[in-house]
Amino acid sequence: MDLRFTPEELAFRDEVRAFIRDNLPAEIRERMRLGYGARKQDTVAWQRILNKRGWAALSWPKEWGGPGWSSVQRMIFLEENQVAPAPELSSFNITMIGPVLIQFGTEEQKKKFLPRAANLDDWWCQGFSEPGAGSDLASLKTAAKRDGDHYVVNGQKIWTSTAHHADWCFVLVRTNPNAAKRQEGISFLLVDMKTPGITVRPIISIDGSHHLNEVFFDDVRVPVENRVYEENRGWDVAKFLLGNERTGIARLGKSKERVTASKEMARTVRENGKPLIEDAAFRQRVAQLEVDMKALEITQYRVVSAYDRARDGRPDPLSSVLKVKGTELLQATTELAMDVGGPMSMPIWAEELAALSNDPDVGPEWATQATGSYLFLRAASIYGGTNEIQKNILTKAVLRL
Amino acid sequence: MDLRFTPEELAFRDEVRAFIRDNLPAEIRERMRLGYGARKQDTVAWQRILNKRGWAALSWPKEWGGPGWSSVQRMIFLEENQVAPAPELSSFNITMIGPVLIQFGTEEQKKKFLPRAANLDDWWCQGFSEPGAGSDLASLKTAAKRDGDHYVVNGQKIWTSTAHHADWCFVLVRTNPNAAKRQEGISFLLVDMKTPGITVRPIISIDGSHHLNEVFFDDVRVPVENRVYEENRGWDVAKFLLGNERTGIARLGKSKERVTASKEMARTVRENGKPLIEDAAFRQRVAQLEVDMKALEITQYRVVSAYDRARDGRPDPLSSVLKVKGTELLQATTELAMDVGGPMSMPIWAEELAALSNDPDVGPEWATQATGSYLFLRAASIYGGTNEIQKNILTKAVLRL
Amino acid sequence: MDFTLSDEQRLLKDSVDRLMADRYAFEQRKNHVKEPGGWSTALWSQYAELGLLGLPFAEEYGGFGGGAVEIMLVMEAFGRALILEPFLATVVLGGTAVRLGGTDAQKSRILPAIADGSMKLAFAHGERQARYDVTDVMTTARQSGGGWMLDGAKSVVTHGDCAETLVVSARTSGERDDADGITLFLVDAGASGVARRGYTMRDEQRAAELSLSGVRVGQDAVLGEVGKGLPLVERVIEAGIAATAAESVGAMEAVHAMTLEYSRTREQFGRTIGSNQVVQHRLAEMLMSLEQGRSMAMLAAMMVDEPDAAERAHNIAMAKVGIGQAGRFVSQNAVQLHGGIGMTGELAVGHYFRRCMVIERLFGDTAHYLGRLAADVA
Amino acid sequence: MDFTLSDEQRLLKDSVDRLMADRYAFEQRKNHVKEPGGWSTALWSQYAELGLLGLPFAEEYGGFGGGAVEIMLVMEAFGRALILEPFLATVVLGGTAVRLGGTDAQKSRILPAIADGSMKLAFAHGERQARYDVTDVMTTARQSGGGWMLDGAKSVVTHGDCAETLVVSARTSGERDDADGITLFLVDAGASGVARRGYTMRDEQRAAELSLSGVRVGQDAVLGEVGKGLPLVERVIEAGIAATAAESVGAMEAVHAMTLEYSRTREQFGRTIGSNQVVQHRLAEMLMSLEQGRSMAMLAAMMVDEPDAAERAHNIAMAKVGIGQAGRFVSQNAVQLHGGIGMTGELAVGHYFRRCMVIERLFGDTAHYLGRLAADVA
Repeated sequence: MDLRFTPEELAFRDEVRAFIRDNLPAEIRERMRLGYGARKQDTVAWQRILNKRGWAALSWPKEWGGPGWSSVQRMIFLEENQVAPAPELSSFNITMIGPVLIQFGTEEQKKKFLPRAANLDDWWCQGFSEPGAGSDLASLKTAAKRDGDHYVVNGQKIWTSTAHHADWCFVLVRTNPNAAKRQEGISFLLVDMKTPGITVRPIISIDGSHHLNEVFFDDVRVPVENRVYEENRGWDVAKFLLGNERTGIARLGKSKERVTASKEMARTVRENGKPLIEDAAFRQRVAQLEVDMKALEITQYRVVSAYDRARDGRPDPLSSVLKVKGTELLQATTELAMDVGGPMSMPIWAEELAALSNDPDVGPEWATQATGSYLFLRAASIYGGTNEIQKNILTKAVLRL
Repeated sequence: MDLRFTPEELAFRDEVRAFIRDNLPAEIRERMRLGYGARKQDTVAWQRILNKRGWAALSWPKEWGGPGWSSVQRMIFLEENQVAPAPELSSFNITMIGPVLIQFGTEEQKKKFLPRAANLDDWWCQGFSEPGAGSDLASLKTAAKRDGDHYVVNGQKIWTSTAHHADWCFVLVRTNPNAAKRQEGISFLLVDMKTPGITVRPIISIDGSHHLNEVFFDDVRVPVENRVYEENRGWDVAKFLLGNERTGIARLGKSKERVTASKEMARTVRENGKPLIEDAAFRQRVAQLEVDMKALEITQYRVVSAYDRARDGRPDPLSSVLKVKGTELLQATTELAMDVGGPMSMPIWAEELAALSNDPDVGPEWATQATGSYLFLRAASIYGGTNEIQKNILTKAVLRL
Repeated sequence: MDFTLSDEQRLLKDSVDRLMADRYAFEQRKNHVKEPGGWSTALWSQYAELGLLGLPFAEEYGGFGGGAVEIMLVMEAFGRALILEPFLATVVLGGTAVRLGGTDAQKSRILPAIADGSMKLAFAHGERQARYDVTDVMTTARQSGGGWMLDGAKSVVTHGDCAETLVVSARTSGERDDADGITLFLVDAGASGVARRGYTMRDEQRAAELSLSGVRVGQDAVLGEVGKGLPLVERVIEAGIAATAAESVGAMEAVHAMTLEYSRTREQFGRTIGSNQVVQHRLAEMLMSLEQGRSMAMLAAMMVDEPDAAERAHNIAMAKVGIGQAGRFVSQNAVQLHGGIGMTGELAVGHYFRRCMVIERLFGDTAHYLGRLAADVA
Repeated sequence: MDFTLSDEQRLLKDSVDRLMADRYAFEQRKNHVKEPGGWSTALWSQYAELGLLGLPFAEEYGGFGGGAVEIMLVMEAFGRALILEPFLATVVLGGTAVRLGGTDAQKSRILPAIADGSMKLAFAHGERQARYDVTDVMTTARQSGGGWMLDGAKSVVTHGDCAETLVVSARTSGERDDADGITLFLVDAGASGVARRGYTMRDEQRAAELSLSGVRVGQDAVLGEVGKGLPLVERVIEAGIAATAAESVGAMEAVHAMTLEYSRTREQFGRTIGSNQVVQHRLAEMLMSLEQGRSMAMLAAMMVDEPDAAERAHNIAMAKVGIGQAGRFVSQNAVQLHGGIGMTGELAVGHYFRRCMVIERLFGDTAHYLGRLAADVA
C-alpha cells in the first residue's frame, strides 16, 4: 500500500504539465485564469490540440484513438488540465457518447461518429431531462413513433446544456408507451440538430450565462440506423452512460485552482488595513478548505485505483461521496474567490468591458467572474443527481436501509 | 415596539441580581462556578431560600404562593439564577407537578402537595418514559389495575432523573388496556416513593454521574385519591404538562455562564505562547457564539412576550426553535469550556480530589468539570423530544407539510 | 419589552403591502427592470405620495417623523417585493447623512426635496482600494478659493447613477486609514469634474463608479464638521445595515414561503418533494434561520438610535453577522430545494438569492464584522 | 499509487481481528477495565506472543521490521475493540523515541524488552502550563556529577502509571518556548525523586501526573543529542498522531456499524428509526466523514516516514484536523441517533464517543493544528 505516485506516474504528470504549459494558447489560459468559462471556440481549439497529441479520447480504447491510460493517469490528466487552467474536454463527446458507442454502437456508428467526436468536429449534447422529470429520469414523455425507416420524435427536453452549440444530440425517447415498467419502452437515438422540427430555446442561468436550453421536437424524423442498441432497451444504454466511469466527478482540480487564485488575489486586496492574505480568519478558512481538499484527493485516489482493479461495471458507491464532497468544495471554493473580491465582486462588468468609454474604469475582471462561477456552480449540487439524491443512493447501496 | 427592558423590568432584574448575590451560599456558588452540578442539598437549600422570599413557585398564582410575575419577569429571574450561577429550581416541582395540580388537582391534593412542593419538602420526579418508548410516550405499558380504593401498579419506567432523591413521583399508567386509541386509557397517578414494591436502579451517564434511574413497580398500591383528573384522561394531563409554559427551555443563562467562564479560564491557559484569550481563532469562535446567543435571546423575548398576550393554552411553535437552538448552544458552549482546558480536561479527578495523598497534585477542577457538563449535555438534544422530533413538530405545526 | 405595533405602524405596513401587491408582482417587476434607469419612476412617485420618501424626516422638513421601526416595516415589505428603486440610497443612506449631519439650511434644502420625490441621493464613500475598510479614504478635498476642490474616485456606489446629489467622503487631512481627517461633502452630480459609469449589479440593482477631478464645491457643501466625518459615516452605515437587515428578512420570508409552496406541489418519483423528511427538516431549519434573522433585524432597528456609539456599533455588527448568515443559509437552500428551475432567472427564487448575496456584502461582509466582534471579545 | 495489502499485511490484520473477536467483545472489555491496572495483563502477553509489541522494530532487536502501514492496521483493529492496554504509549510513542533516537546500546537494552512484553514505556513530555505548546518545557536537567539531575513535573502522561521506563523531556539550556535546549532522557520509573499519581481518563484509559525532584540519571540516559531533542519529540508526536488516527478510524467504523444496526432494529412510532430519511442521510453523512477520515489516516501513515520535516509536519497536521473533525461528527451523531441509551455507560457507543473525544485532544486539538496550517498558508 502506497499513496504516493510511482516514479512512472510522476513522470507522466510532468509530461502532461509540460505539454499543457507549452501548447495551451496564452489567450485562453489568461481568460480562464481570470475566471471566465471556456467559450465554444476555446474548447474546440484545445480539444483538437489534445486530440492531435492522442490525449482527447482519454477513456477510449487505443483502436478508437484512446491513449490507453490507466484511470490513475486519467485522474492526473484531468487535474492538471483543470489546474492549468485549461478548457475541459467535452464530457458529452468523451465520457458519454464515445463510451456508449464503443459499448453498444454498430460498426458503422462507431466509424461515423467516434473520430469526429474525439476531434470535436461534432459537438454533442445530451437530451435526457424533461420538464417535471428532474432527477426522476424514467418518467420521460418524449415520444418516438416508428414510420418506415424513420422515427418521428415529438416532445420536449430541458436543461440541455450547450444545445445551442451542438451538431448532434443523444436523446432518450419513449418508443413503447404501453410498457409494463417505466424503464422499459425507452430507446436511445442520435439526432442531427439540423433536422427540421427542432427548436432550441435558451434558458438564462442566474449567473447571466446562456448554457442551458429547452429543446422542442416537432415531428422530427430520425433515421432508424441512428438508434443505438435495441429498440425499447435504451434504459440499459442510459444506465451504462450514467454509471460509466466517474473519474473526475469531484472536479478537484477546479477547486484547487479556485483556492490558488483566491490566495493570489488575496495579496492584492486588504482587510483591516492589511493584505487579506494576512487576515487570520481568511487563513483559517483557506486552511480548512485545503484539509478538505486533501481528504477528498486521497478518497479519490482510493476510488480511482479500485476502479482499475475491480471492473465489475457498477460504479463504486464511494463515487457518491466524491460527488457530494466534490461539489461542496466547488461551491465553497468559488464562494471564497467571490469573497476575496468583496464589493468589487458584486457588479456585472460584461457590457462595460465591451463598450469603449471615457467613463470611470471598472473593477478587476477576476472579481466579477468569481461571482459568475459561484452563481453558476450553485447548480453543482443539483445536476447529475442532487446531493440529496446521492445520499439516498448511499442509503440504499451502502447502508442498505 | 421596543426590545429594551422597561425601567420596571430593569429594576426587577437588579433586585433579583442583588438578592442572589446577598443570599446564595458562597460554597454553593463556588462549586457551581467550577462547573459542578448542584447536589441535592444545594438545590434544597437554595430553593428554600427563594421560597422564603416568595420566589420559588415562580409560575404559580399568588394564592398558592406564586410571586405573580409576568413571563418576562420569570425569564429575567431564570437567566439571573443561571448566570449567578445558582442551582436551578426543581422543574419537577415548580413547572410540572405544581401547574398540573393547580389545573387538575382536587382541593385536598392542592393543600396537601403544593406548599411542600414549593418548599422542596417533597422532592418530585417524573415517571413517564418506558423502555422502548423513547420519544413515543403514548406507547407506555405500565399497568394500573383498580383494586377497591387502590390502584395496583406493575411495570417499569426509565430515564427517571433524580428518582433516587425523590419522595414522590408522578406516573403515567395504563388503566384501560383495551382503549381504542393508545392515548386513551392512560391515567395520571401520584406515587409515594416509599410505597412497598418500588425499586430504583441507577443508570450511570457517560459523564460518570448518577442522575438517571430505572424505576420498577411491583404490585405497588396507590390510593385512588392520588389520581389526578379523571381515570383514563391522564393523557390530557400529560399534554398540559408537556405543552406547559416553556420559558427557560432555551436555558440561555447556562450558555452565557459557560461562555463567561470560558473567557475567564482562557486568560489562564495558553495557545502558541500567548494566553488563549488572545488567540484569533478562539476569539472568532466566542464571537460567533455571542452572536448566536444574542439572536436566541431576542427570539426568546418574542416568544415570552407573546406568551403573556395570547394565552390560548397551546405553546408557541417557536418554542421548538428555542429548544433546538438553545440546546445547540448549550452543547457548543460546554464544548468551548472543555476545549479551553485542553489536555487538562480529559482526566477524571473525582477520586483524586477526595483522597489525601502526597502524590503530585491534580489539574484544575474547572477543566475536568467542564468535560463533565459537556458529556452530560450531549443529552440536551435528546431529552424533552429530540431535536429531530422538534423539527418534525415544526414541519407539522408551522410548515403544515 | 413590547413587540406589538402601534395602529399607525400597522396602517403603514398595510398600505405598503397593498402597494407591493398591486404594483410589484414578480411579473410586473420584470417590466420595472426594463425601464431606462433600471427601476420604476412611477412607483417612485407613489412612494412619495404615500409619504414613504419622507418617512424618517421631521414634519418641519416635509417628513413624517418615523423611526427605525417604521423603516424596518417598510424595508421588510420592499424585501418581500424585491424593489429596485433607490429608497435605500436616497432615504436611508443620503437621508440619514443629511438628517444627522446637516445644518438647518441643508436640511431645508434637501429633505423636503427627498420627501416629495424630486431629489435622489447616493452615499459615495467606498473606494476600490478600500474593500471594506471604512477609514481607507484616499479621495482628497483641498481648500481652494473660499471653497473646496475634490479629487479621487468612489466605487460601487449604490444607485450612484441616478442621484442628483452625492454625499461624498473625502480626506481633508491625515493619511490613508486615519480615523481623523475625513469630511462629508454634498456634491451636485452634474458638477463639472464629476464622471459616472452606471451599471447593473448581480441582483439587478444599479450602482456606479464615480470619479472626481477638480470638482469645486462651496463651504456650504460641507456636511457636518470638517475632519470629523467618520462618526457620521458610521451612523449612515449603521442605518444602512439596519434597513437592509429588515429587507433581508422580507426576502427570506418570501423565498421561504415560495420554497414551501414549491415543495407542496412539485412531484418527483410519484410524490411531492415536500413529503421527504429531509426536505421538511431543511425547510424547518430555514424557518429557524429566518426567525433568528428576524430577531437580529429587530435588534438592529432598536440599536440604530442607541446613543452609546460602542454599544451601538457592537450590536449592529452582531445583527449584520446574524442576518448575513441567515440570508445565505435560507436563500442557498431555497435554490437547492427548487433544483434546476431555481438556477434560472425565470423564477423569483434566484433573484431573492442574489439580493441576499449582495446584501451580505453591503457595508462589509460577514467575515469583516465577525472579525470586528472577535476584536471586541473581552 | 497502490492501496492493496500484501499477504503478510492481510495475515497480520486477520490475526489481530481474530484476537479482538475472541478476547475483546464489549462484555469482556468490562472485565479488562476492572483489572488492577485498568487493562488486561493477559492480553499484553498475547500481543507479545503475536509479535505486536515488536512490530515496528528491526529483527536484530527482536522486532518484525513492520512499517507505518502495519501499525495502521493494528491500531484500526484496536480502535474497533477500544483496547485499554499501553500499546500506544509503549510501542508507538516510547518505541519511536528509542527506535529513532537511541544508541545501539539503548536499543539493545530496551527494544527487545518491549517486544517480549517485559518493559513498558511512557512518553512524559507534556506539562500542565504548556497546554498544547510543544516547546513549552520547564522541567530542567542540570549536569551533576558526571550525570544529570532532573526537576519538574509532567502532566497527563498516557499510561504513565504503569511504565517501567519513562521518556522524559527536559530543558538543558535556553528558556521556556525555546526550540533549542530540549533533551530527552530515559528515566527509570522507580528512581528516587520520581513520584506518580495514576488516574483514569474520560475514555477509561489510564494516565498519570508525574513529578521529578532531584532525579539523578547517567550520561547513558540521554536519548539522542543533548539540547537537540525537539525534532525527536516531533517525530514521536507524529507517530502518535498517525497511530491514533488509525485507531480513530477503527472506532468510527465500529460506532457507525452499531448505529446503523440500531437504526434497523430500534422502533419508534411503529417503525424503525432507520426508516426516517433524516436518520438515513445522517448515517450517510457519518459514512462520508468516516471515509474522509480513513483517507486522512492513510495520509498520516504514508507521511510518518517522510524525510522532509516540513512536508511531514504539514501533512500530519492536515490528517490530525481531518481525523479530529470526522471523529467528532461521527461519534456525536452516533450518540444522538441512539438517544437516551447512548448517553449511558451500558452501551459501547458512549465509550467510542469518549475515546474519539480524547483522541481529538491527544498531542494537540483540532483548533491547535488548524492554527498551524493557517500559519502555513502561502
